[in-house]
Amino acid sequence: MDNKQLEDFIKSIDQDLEVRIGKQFTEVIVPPAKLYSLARQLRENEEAQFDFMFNLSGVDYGHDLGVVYHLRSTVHNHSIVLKTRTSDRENPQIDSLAGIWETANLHEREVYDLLGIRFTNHPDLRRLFLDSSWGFPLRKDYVDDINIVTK
Amino acid sequence: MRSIIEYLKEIFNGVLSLLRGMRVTAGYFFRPSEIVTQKYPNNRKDLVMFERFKGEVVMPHNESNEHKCTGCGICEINCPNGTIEVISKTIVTEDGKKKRAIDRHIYRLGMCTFCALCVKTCPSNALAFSQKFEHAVFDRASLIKQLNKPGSQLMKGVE
Amino acid sequence: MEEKVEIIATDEKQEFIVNMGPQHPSTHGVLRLVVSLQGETVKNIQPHIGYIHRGIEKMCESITYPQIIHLTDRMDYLSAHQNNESVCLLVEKALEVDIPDRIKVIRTIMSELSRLQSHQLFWATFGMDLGGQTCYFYGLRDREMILDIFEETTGGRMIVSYNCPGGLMYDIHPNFQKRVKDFIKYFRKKLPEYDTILTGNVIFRERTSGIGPLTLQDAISYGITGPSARASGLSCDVRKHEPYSAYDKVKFNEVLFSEGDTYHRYMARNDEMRQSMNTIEQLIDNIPEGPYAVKMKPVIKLPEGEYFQRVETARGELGLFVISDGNKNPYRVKFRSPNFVNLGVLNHLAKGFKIADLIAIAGSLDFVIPDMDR
Amino acid sequence: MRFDFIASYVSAFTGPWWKFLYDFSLLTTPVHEWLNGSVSPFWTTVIEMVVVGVVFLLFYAVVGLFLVYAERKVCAFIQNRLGPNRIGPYGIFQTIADLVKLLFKEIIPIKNADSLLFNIAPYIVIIVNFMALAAIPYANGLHAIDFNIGIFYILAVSSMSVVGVLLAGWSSNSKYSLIGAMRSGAQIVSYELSIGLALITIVILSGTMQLSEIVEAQRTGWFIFKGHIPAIIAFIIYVISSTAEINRGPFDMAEAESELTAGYHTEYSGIKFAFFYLAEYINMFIVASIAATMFLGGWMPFHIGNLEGFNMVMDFIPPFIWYIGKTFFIIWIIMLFKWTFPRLRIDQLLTLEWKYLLPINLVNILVMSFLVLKGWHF
Repeated sequence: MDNKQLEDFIKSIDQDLEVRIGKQFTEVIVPPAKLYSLARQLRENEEAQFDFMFNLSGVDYGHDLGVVYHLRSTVHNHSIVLKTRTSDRENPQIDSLAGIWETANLHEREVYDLLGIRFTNHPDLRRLFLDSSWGFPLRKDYVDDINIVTK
Repeated sequence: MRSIIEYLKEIFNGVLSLLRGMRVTAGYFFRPSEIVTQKYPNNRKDLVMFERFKGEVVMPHNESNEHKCTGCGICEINCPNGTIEVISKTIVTEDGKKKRAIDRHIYRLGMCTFCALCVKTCPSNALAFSQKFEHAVFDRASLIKQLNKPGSQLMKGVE
Repeated sequence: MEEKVEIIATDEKQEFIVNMGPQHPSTHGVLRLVVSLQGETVKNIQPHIGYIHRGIEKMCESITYPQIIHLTDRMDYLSAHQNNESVCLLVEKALEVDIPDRIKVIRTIMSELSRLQSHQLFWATFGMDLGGQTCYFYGLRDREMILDIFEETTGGRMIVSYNCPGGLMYDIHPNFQKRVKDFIKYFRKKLPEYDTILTGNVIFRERTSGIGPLTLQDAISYGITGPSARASGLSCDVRKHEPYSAYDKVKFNEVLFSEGDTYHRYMARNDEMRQSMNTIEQLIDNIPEGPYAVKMKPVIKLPEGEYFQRVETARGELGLFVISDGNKNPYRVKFRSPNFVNLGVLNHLAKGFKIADLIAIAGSLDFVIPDMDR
Repeated sequence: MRFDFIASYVSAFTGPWWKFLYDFSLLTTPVHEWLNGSVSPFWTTVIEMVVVGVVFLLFYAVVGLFLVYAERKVCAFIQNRLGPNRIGPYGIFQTIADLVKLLFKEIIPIKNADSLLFNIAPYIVIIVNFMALAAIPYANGLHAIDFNIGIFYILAVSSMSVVGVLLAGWSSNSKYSLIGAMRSGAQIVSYELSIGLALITIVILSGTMQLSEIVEAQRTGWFIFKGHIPAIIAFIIYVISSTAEINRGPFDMAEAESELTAGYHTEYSGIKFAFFYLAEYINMFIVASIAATMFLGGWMPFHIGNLEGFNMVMDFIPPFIWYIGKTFFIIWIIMLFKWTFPRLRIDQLLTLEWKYLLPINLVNILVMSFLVLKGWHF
C-alpha cells in the first residue's frame, strides 16, 4: 500500500484518528488509550501486516512526552509511523506493545530508563542503562550540574 | 552394514578436515618469513606513519617563528567537546588599527577525539595533524598543550 | 513417595547463577550476562548493559550536525563508515543536496571495506570464542591491511570520521585504488584458508550447526536485522530495499539462508565477505571524476520536521531518527542500533543449550557493546 | 674410603669418553659401587634417593620452563608472530623472568575458601608429576626405577592428578572453578579408559609391561612399524586421548578460557598458579614420553630389522637425543592440535570417547591379538 492507501486504511479502522502524510512515512497520531488496539490490528490485519517494528523512540516534546513507533511490513514492504503522546509528566503511562512485537521489550525499557515513561503490562520494566539514582536524562528539564557543563 | 560404512566415512572425513586445518597452521610454522609482527620500540627509526595520520593537532611554524593563526576562534566553535580554547588579545598594528590576535591556543590532547573538524574548518590553514603517535605521559597536565610557540607572530599576508 | 517428589521439585528450583562479565574473555566488552544454570544447561539469561553508556543521544542534542559524526564513530566502532554515512545521508536528504557520483562511489567502497574488516574481526573473534586462538591472529593479520588503507586515506584506523555532510573530509589518497586492488587479490587467496581452518573443521561444525536456531517469525518479531536475520531467511538488506549511495549501480547478492542456526549466521557473514569483495571490484576501477565534497553552508540547519535514515552496517540496520526544530542542533536524535535490538533475542536463543553454546550463540550475533549502550 | 671409581673414570676418559652418551650405566655404576663400599646399604639408598630427587627437581624445572617457552614460540610462529624476543637471545630467558615474577607475587587468600585443600591442591598435582617422571626410561641406563609393571604404574599414578584439579576447583569457592573441575573430572575419568586400552594394544604386542624391556623389544624396529595398522590406530587414539587427559586444547574444557575464564585455577595466584601451569606442561612431557617409549621406541635409535649397516649409522646418534627428539615431536603435534582446532563441547567430548574412540579401541585390541597370535607382525 502506498501512503494514500495507508491513510484510507487507518481511516477505515478508526475515523477519529489523525493521519498525516509526512515526507517519508504516513504518520498516525494515536491517543494512548487507542494505541494497543490499533497496533494489534495493524499487526494482525491481512492487508497491513506490520510485523516488523524497526524503531521505537521516546521523545520529550517540551510539554508532552511521546513515543514514536516505526513499523514496517516484511510481507507488503510498506511502512507507517505511530505517534502517541501524554501530557502527564509526573506519571506518564502508555500501553506496552511488547506482547505484539518482542523487540519492543528492550526498546521500552530504554525509553523508561531515559524518559521515565511507564509502559503498562510490560513484562519486565526495569531501568536498563542507568541505576535508580539518576533522573530521566533525555527529558528536556533534566538538570545535571556536574556532568552537563554549558558555557 | 551401511550404517557402519557411514560411521567410518564420518570418521574419515572428520579426521581429514582436521588434518587439512593442521596443514595450514603447520605451513605457517615452517614459514617464519610471513611473520607480520614487528619489534616495535627497536624499529622506531624506520617506522613511518601515513602522512594523513591523525596523531595530534599542531600549529606549524616557519623558521622565523611565525604561524598562520589569526585567533578567530572558529576551531573552538567547531570542536565538539571543548578540546580547543583560543585565548585572544587585542593588539595595535603598525598602522594604528586595533586587531584581534592569538594570545594562547590551548589544546587538550587528553580530550581530543581526532574528528579533524578544527583542521578542516580553519580559514587560514593554521592547524595541521602531526604524525606523532607516542602520546603517553606520566602527568595528565602535560597533555594540555599550547600550540602557538612563545614569542611567535602572525605570518605576513594572512588575514 | 511424597518426600521423593518434593526433593526433585526443590532440585529443579536450584539454579546455579553465574555472572558472565562485565569482565569476561568472551563477552567482547563490558556486557554482563547473569546466567542461571542447571548443571551445564542454560535456564535463563539476563543481560545487563549500560557499562559504557555515554549518553550519545543526549550529547547530540547540544552539538551541531557535523559534530555528531565523530560520536557515531564511537558507537559501532567496526562500522564507523556506515554510521558516519547515516548522518550525512540524513542531512543531505533533509537539505535536498545533490551528491556527485564520485562521493557516492567512494562512500560505497569505504562502507564495503569497513563491512569486510568487521566480518574479518567477526571471524577472528568467533574462532577465538570457540577456542581456536589462531583464527584470531589470522583474522587480525588480514584486517590490518584494510586498516592501513583506511589510515592512508582518512588518517584514522577505526575512528575514521571520513564522511561529512555534503561529501568527504578529504579526497582519496593516490595509492588508494592500488592498495585496495592488492588487498582484494591477497584476500581472495587467504579466504579459502579461513574455510580450511574453521568452516570445514569437523569440530567447528559440530559446535555450531543446529545450535541456537532462530525461526523467521522470531527474527521478525524480535526485530533482528543484518546477517543474523538473513541467516534465518529474512530479506532485510537496506542496500537492496532502499539503495543509498551507489548501491543501486552495483550487482551483489543478498546472502540468504533458511536454517538460522549459529553455523548459518557464521556462513552469512562469511559469504558477505565475498559479496563485499565483488562490490568493491566493480567500483574500484570506475571511480568517476569530480569534487570530493559539495560546498555546504557553514552552519547546517535542518528544516523543521522528522527524518529517518536507514543504512546497512555490518551488524544490521542502523536507523537514525532525527527531530529537528529548525535549529543548528537537533531536537532529538535516536539511534536504532542493530546490536541493541539483536541483544533482545539472546535469551530466546540460548535457553536450553549448554554454557559453551551460549558463548557460540553470543559470538555469532557479533555484538559490539558500545553500540548497545550508546 | 676407596676412590677406585675415579680410576675407572680416568680410564674411561683416556679411552673413548663419549661412551657415556651411549650407556649411562657406565657413569652411574661406579658411583653406586663406591657408595656401597663406603657406607652402609641404608645410607647408600638414602644418598641415592636424595641425588636422584635433586636431579629430578632440576630436570622438572628445566623441562617445564623450556616447554612454556617452546609453546609460546611455537604458537607465535603458527600465528605469524615473533613470540617472546626480549630477554636473552630469541627471548629464551623469558620464562625464567616470568617464574621470578611469579615467585615474588603475592598469594591472594580467597575469602571462604577451604584453605587446607586450596593450598594442598597444587602440590598434589606436582607430586603426581614427579611420581610419573620417575618411571620413564630417558636413555640407555638413565632410568630411575624400572618396575616390572612400569606402564601400569604410570597409568595409575597419572590419573591421580585429577584429584588435585578437583580439589582446586572445589576449594577455591568460585563458580567458574567448580564448573571447570567437574568438567575435568568427567573428562579424565573417560579418557583414562582410552589411554589404557591404546597402551594395552602395545602391551599385547610386546608381551611385557616393563618399560626397559618394551624399549629393548624395539631394537629390531619400533612398535608403530612392527604392529603396523593396529599400532598406528592405537597411536592416533593415544595421542588424541592423552591430549584430552592432560586438559589441553582442543579438549581444554577444564580451563576453557572463553567460557570459564581460567577454569579450576581461576583463583590461584603467584607460585601456586605457577605450579599448576608447570604441571600442565610436565604432564604433556610425560604423555609424550610414554608415546615415544611405547610406539616410537623410546631412546632406541631407528632400526630396520637386520640391516646392520644402517642400524650402525643410526646408533651413532646418542639414545638421549633420540628420546628427546621423539618426545618433542609428539609435543609439537599436541601443540599444533591446540593452536589449530576450536574447542569441543563437554557432551561432544564424551561422545567422541564413548561413541568413537572406545569401540575403535576395542576392535583394535582384537585385531592386534589376532595379529600377535598369527604372528603377522614384523
